[in-house]
Amino acid sequence: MKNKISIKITSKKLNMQTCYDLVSDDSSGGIAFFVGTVRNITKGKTVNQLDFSSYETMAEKEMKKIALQTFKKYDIIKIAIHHAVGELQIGDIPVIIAVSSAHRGAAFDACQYTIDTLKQTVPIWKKEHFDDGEVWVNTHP
Amino acid sequence: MKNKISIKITSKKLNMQTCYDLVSDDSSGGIAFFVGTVRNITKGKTVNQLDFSSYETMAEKEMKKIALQTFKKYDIIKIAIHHAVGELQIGDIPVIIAVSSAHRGAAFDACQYTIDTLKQTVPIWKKEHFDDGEVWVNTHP
Amino acid sequence: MKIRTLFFGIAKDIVGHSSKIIELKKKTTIGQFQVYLTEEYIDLKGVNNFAFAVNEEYATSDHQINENDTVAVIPPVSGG
Amino acid sequence: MKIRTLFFGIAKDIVGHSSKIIELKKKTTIGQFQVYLTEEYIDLKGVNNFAFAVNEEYATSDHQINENDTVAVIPPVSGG
Repeated sequence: MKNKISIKITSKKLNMQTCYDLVSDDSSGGIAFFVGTVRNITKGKTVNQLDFSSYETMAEKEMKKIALQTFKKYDIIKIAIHHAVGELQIGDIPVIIAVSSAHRGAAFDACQYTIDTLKQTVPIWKKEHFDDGEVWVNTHP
Repeated sequence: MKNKISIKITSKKLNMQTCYDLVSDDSSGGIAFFVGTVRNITKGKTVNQLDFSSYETMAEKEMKKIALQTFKKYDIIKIAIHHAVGELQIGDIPVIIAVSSAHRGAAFDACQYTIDTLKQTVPIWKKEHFDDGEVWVNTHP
Repeated sequence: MKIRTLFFGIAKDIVGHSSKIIELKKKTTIGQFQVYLTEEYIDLKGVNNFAFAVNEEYATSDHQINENDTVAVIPPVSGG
Repeated sequence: MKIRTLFFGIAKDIVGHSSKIIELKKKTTIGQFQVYLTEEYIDLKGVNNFAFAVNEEYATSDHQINENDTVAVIPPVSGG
């Protein structure tokens, strides 16, 4: 299983080609990706900058759990789950998920399951900076 | 609609970053990609090289039809459908589909619909070269 | 009636041309044209059902071909 | 009983530390620990339901905390 799962939390820029190379496989029929985008407007206000922070050791464990669950649920070949932390500028990529499978339906399903679950369980937090202050996303009713 | 749809058939290498830039949008919640992979084994035989050829003008029309259908069926923001033609080496990418949407579920569904339909309707043909000959994929029972 | 005919994929390999002007004596449907082609190029019979396009749009076998139409022979596609 | 407590996200901003050793007098569950923390740091009450992890695993409110455990306060996550 070791070279079938790539988990990364990094303060460097995420790279789609790196993820492609990690999950690409001779028996793959194709690769499904989810690539996060940083919006520059939240609720009508301009976001100047974003900070992502994580409970890194636990986040990696949770990401690995998701990867293992994904292998149980779907017929996939390899998966990469990479998340950026630190200061992100507008246009930077916070998350990339890449999944290869012999059957593209399974690749799509697994990719969607992974991002949905990551957003619910992985201890990573996003703070948005505006001209008039800053907000931890999701923290207030 | 013009700057929401990018259709390309090219003999140059396809580029994920180019597709990302084309569909990335301020209001996007994320981007779903499908990236084709060239297998180096078909039915147990080693593929040395692939040739993709197309009925280019019609293929572009069919790809545009798919893009427009996708906008009708799903709540998406932008779509890119890029296909390579000519001689591809193992490791080259034959097709990239990228879809942005405010809702990632719609992006995944639209991306999957697009690749499924492309494989059925777009006049592009793949020829595989082996040590002992060559085969037009799908042409014989 | 002159028809510009395009051959792609395996059809091009079988026929030996990518394009040919074919002269038809009478009004012809795509279905009749297919019969004509498979008689002329017997190896086309070995290919899985192929489709036709008239002026870059898929056409069914009852489609009537007109003077100066461009008819394309579309073997099973395998893009993606 | 000494508990290493980690604070993340908005909890870190409210508490003013990312990590603190907290001394507990008796056996404590996560639920009781949460009550203690919200009394100590009143602003934590304004935050949407936060979760806890014990030794890097999510823990429910009836989970018993043991000596030398690392307890993390996990505000609503917002990765992806």
